Amino acid sequence: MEAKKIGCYICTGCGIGEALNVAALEKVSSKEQKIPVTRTHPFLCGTEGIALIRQDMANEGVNALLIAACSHRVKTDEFQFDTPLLDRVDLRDKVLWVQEVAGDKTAKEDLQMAAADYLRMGSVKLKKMNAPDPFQDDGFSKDVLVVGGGVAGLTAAREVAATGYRAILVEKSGVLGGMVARMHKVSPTTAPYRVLEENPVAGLVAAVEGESRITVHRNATIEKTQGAPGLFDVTINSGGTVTTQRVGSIILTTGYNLYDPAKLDKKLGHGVSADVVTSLEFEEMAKAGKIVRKSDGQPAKRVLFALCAGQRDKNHLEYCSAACCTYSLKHALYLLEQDAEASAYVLFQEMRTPGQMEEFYRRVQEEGGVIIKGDVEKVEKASGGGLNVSITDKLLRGQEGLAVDLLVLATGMISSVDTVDPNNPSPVGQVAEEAAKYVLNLDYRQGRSMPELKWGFPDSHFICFPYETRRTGIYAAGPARRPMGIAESMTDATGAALKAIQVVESVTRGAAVHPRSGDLSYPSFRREGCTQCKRCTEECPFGAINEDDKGNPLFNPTRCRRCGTCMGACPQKIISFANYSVDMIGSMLKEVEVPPADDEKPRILVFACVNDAMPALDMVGQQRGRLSPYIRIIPLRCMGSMNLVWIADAMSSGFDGILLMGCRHGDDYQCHNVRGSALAETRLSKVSETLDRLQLESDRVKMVEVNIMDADQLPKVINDFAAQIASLDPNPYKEF
Amino acid sequence: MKEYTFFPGCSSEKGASAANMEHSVQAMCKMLGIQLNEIDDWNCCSASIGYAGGGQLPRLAMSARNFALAKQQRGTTDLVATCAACWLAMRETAERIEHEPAVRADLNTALKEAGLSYDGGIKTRHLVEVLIEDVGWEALQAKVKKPLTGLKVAGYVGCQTNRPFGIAGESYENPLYLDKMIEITGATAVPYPKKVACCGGALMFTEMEKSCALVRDLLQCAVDNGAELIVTPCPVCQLNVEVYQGKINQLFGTQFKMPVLYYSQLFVLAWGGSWEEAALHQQVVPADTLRRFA
Amino acid sequence: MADDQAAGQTILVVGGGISGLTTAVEAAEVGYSVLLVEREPHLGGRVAQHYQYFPKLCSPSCGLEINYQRIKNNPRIRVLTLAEVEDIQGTDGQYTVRIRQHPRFVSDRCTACGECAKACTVEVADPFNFGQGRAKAIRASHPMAFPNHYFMESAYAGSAEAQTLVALCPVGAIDPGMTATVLEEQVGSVVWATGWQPYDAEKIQPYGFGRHANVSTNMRFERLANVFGPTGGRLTRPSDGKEVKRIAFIQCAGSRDHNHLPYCSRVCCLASMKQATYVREQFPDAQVTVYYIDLRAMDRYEGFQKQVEADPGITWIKSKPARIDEDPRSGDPIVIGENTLTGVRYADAYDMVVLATGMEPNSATTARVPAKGVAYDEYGFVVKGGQVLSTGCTATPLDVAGAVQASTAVALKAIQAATRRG
Amino acid sequence: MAYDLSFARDVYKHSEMGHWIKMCKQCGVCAGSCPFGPHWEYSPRQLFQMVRGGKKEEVLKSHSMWMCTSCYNCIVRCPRGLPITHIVHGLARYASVKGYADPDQVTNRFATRIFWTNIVSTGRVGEAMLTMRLYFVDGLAAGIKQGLEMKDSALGMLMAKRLNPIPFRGKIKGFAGFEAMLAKARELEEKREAGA
Repeated sequence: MEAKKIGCYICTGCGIGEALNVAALEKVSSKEQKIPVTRTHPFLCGTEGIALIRQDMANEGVNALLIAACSHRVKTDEFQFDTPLLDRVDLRDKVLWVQEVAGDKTAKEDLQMAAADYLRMGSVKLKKMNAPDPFQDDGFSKDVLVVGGGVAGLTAAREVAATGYRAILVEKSGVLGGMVARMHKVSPTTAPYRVLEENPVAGLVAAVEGESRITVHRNATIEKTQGAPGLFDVTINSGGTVTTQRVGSIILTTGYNLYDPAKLDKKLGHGVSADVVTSLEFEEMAKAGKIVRKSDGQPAKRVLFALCAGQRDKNHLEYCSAACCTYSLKHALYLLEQDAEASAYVLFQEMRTPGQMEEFYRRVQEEGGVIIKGDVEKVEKASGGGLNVSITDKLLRGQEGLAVDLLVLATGMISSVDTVDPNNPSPVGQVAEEAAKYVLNLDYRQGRSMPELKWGFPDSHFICFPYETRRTGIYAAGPARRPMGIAESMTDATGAALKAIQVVESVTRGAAVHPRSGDLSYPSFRREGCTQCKRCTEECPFGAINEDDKGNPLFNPTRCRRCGTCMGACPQKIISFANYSVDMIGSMLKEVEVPPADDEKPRILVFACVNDAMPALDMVGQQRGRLSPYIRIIPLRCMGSMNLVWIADAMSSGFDGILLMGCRHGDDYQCHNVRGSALAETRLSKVSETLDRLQLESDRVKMVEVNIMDADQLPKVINDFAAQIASLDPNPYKEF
Repeated sequence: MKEYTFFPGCSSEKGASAANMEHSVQAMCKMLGIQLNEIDDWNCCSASIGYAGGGQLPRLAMSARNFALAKQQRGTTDLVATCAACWLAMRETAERIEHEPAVRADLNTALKEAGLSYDGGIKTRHLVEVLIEDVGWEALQAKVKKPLTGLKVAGYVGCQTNRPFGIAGESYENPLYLDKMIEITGATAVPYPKKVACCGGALMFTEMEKSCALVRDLLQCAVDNGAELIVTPCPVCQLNVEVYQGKINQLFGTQFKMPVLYYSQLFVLAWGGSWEEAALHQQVVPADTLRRFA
Repeated sequence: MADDQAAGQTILVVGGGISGLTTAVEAAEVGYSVLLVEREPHLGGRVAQHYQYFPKLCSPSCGLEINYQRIKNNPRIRVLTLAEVEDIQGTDGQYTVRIRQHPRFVSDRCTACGECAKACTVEVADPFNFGQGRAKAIRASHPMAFPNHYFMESAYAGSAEAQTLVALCPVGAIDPGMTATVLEEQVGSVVWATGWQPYDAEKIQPYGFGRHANVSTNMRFERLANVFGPTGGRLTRPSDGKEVKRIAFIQCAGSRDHNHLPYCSRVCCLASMKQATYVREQFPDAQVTVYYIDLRAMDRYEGFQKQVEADPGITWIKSKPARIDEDPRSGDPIVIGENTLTGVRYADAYDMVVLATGMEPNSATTARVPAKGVAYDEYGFVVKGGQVLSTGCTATPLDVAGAVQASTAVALKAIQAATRRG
Repeated sequence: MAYDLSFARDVYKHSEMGHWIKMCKQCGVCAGSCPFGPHWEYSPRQLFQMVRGGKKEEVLKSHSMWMCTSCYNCIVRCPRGLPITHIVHGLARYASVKGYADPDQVTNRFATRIFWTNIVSTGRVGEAMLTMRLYFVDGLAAGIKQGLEMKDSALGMLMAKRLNPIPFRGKIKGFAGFEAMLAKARELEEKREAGA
């Protein structure tokens, strides 16, 4: 690789030239930092400025660029060059726009000092930065494994194949189609949203079986999943025959289990009579052709469909299964289509027919379906067959009795992925051995299961990035991911197919997937320095690092999301990226010129998460908010990458205080790497030891949660901290 | 001279409760060069409570006969009504004849007994719509000779002129045409939040105290907003709000003395018509406040 | 991409809201080229106007920021703002589209330094805030706007003052003489993601929006809560600036209503629950009332409902209010109706009433698909079966997660369509 | 047992616009819209659920349906497009025809007997006769009392020439045909009400 030659380009536009002594900055670059090419330009992002940089790259051999202008978040199109070695020094948004430009001599001095420090930090950063060498492997596979052969799985396999990739479909039973195969028809998915549609399973099975790019394994389970995206080795036990297949990514479409009706409250009557059935049993009856009283085979004329059976209930499933209202309306229609004179009662708590399904709700009422808001209170066998059901009728406001032939309980969906309902450790009909509880049996140091977000469902960012799980390259879809109906499952499976294809295309290029999509760097470590403390393997939010027998980390670069949590965790400072390292950040902060205590210019180091805190700081600038001139901001990939050694380094370098700005953690975390900011907080709780050792007050270091929209509050947060630091004695280490 | 086939309705008959409306409407139309050709031998529209004694077919048959006569006598396509209840009953009948073939067939079986038939085709219009659409705002404005400057009027649209059909292009909750008519005469339309509230309708006959409570609110709201008089297009509203004021004062200890006029009366006066032409002599609560314009 | 398929086909994504952004980014990160066309000056669509997302009560800007970063880092995505697709001809694999690029009057030399806005004396009712508050005639829509370039109102561009800004701009980015241009592009597939507009609350006459000053809507309220909104995030009412401490939310304002939008807009219940938290957080002594027909917090959102329901400061009344009157003295809106669970009639006065207005697809009104053979349902949503793919709230009312899910799926369908030949 | 649908189905079939009752989703907008709302024992919404719930006696004996002022607020606001005014009128008529309606309910008495008789006896409303019949429906004494109470109003109307002092009016010219038409309509209606 050719030698690094840095060019430093200082923009004097947007008021920078007027507010700062640019010549002095040039000197910092060329003389102090020994940057071989240092230039200024009045409008660097304009055509002429860009041309200037390109010329130097072409003629001067400049191959690493330090662009001292505005925030790294703006003018990104313009400042795009054919080199991975580029850093932006933000003189405008985070210096000029947040400090007094037209102030007195002291203010001017502070402004200049800040600009110079940022230039120094940028120079060091670029010096420490190396071009990432994308991870490659000869054995990459782009095939997609689909686990679960229900509607979602069949759809996923079909869509993967339709895009030109090979799919392997693994189904634990002998037949494809899953739950939906047991159903009669499906609710309307298309305009005018009034007509029941044919069950899609037959069509999907035919499509999958007729597709040469899809291999189907029936009666098959996954005994083990090893490896990483692009390099998964999956051991499939297919009816006793065990094979290992290499695949690039995995889609989990194992569907749902129904909540065990035996666990329902007694008052719902399950078990009182054969005429109390679950909605799935009712589906099967409709599919078989005749809706009858189970107890005696007499035609069912009056049926009560009770919604939310064991759902939205803290003693059972706390959540709503999303699809049951529409399912139950469909069931009412089955009955009314069989016999227009029949009585179909839909007993609801909240009728949830979102979107165009409202029209289906109307249709069922039009056909004579009767809606009742209330709860089942008691179920008894009636003397002449059928049931007497007592209900609380919230609209008639009283207790009412209904004589019905069948009571159909809409029981809820439980994720089938590893974790089971907390209230219901063994799912319906499954008394499984330990291994069977895990769908994939991941050979991951952090365990065999898929980490769950809530209530057993395995995604990680269900608003903005709903497909992301904490196991890179493994995407859940359909009700395995969250409760959903059939049409939505098919859409969901298609989306998961996209993600599965996207991850193989990315990792085979050596690129990261969300949230640092396209990042070509990945962590490496210096084996000889490792003390086998296992912090990196335990803390990685994505379980990317395995261990060997001795406890040494085994990195899986294609599982890695490049957050740097491992780097932050490592007490030995031996984990680094080509363009991001403990040494790099440590060197940056040491480059800040700390004035002597007598100057009464404290220095506060701010570590800011690049995802939320940095944009928020930019907005402070846009709003021309005022920040203490004593802060020096270093962006971090994620708070998870914060290494405690930097705290010690900063303190021993004479910083008076350190403010860490990470994302919200806890249940409603906003950390894009799920646990980064939480881990940083935990690490920081131990920092007082460090400070004690240095005989410093522990409140010199503070971590705050920053939301991207906190621009209005940030000045107060920062300035209050600065004031608090100013009230302490100067850091005694300044003098050393 | 523009001609329209006209359905006056029972309350517009001589000596009936809306005789003042009829009188002023005729005067107004004359001033506009409009001739209203009354259907010969029309019958009651069955009004808003005819449903109870009549059920649907006899009730609808009443309007069907009027349609049949109008068609037979005038070959007409437009039929103009001034009474809200008549207009509504006819529009409902027309709608059901158009959309329900069984109703249409049954009605014709019944009409046959009277030697009539009707298969639809007549558009029932409110006289207000004729004024707005055929005469036009500018022409209405141009006729003003004695602007009622300074007069503060609450425009009370009521229910049946407004729902469920309403004057074309107007909203259910805030129809604006009546205020516009008031403003055209030179008077000021005061804000009147009760402009589409109910006066009790036919239930004034049977549930007088309950209805009077509604009317009290209507009157109070007009007073609160500084109105000197109320103007309405509806004969039921006019009757209930005007004639029961004595009863209301007695029931609620109020002292209302609010004149209640038809829009037609206001127009006639502003267009230079006499007190009598405007039928202002036929008010139960005298509209003395208008003397200054007469 | 798989070896047996042609690479390099471009996917046209129309609409730069969360659905369009997601479609564009997901397809591009597989390796396909994307042309993203947005009608407004900036990306982000409706979500950018929101203060927080349910159920995490976090800022939409957080997720948008990542998506913008993904666009900035991905040379395969080309973004056109202030642009509209006028015509689409062809079939999967080979479409010719005509795009009108409206003038921005500010070139991409703009550094968003703000000097022009400082000098500009003309203000307009701020459309980003739904007309609440004023905005300069040259500006960025909001502080997080991306692309981070200003634009000028076209009505202002003809003014003499606009000319004076030309010389004032330190980088020469302003050009009031800019005119519209028309581009023709070849693309392999088209995804329509033009999103939704809030249903016009004035049409819901009994609720008096437009007549009663203190009757607002959910989207207007989002802007009110936002620190960059017209009140700097203070929840005050329009008539007199009084703090909003007694507030009612009316669900299904327009939705599930045969007179308006017959379908359910899906998100409004959750949005009102979320907005109830805004009020309760800002004013711990505030009383919130939610009038609803059915509370629709599907699947795991149920947890959010439970969380909000646990707040004793929020009252839930199962009732579709009949109308809203206004107290002439205080300006308080008075909500009138029947509590269907008790049968009791109410007439309750509030400082402010927020109508949870529903979603009307833009494809029904201002963003019809200019192509033959497009399948719409009776509400104007673009449904499956036609020439052009649709996603997000162009296909059905969705929450953000649902829109992202659908848009990830449609990215794959768009790839398949783009690589399909005739 | 509740929710026996035989009553509901009869209403759906034989009460005017009764089939719309199926479509109510119980939002309550009708109840809040009604100017006489507070005087209804059961709001329209409640009546509809009671019909579906098989509460025949309670519904048909209720005075609620007779409280409709025909203001049409409920119709224009109903999100499901139910013609509520007409449904309520239909239920009143149904209750009356089926013999459940309280004959002494004032509106029932006035609407089914006095008003209808008044209009069909001549072809047009005789307002004076109508008023008289209304006042004297409870007998002579009550009539005189009521008449006296309202004498100021009546006097005003008389003075304004808006009340005819002679309560008798002539029949319309085509009365024979009118009567025959109504008889036929009644016959068809009764067939319908009887469930043919």
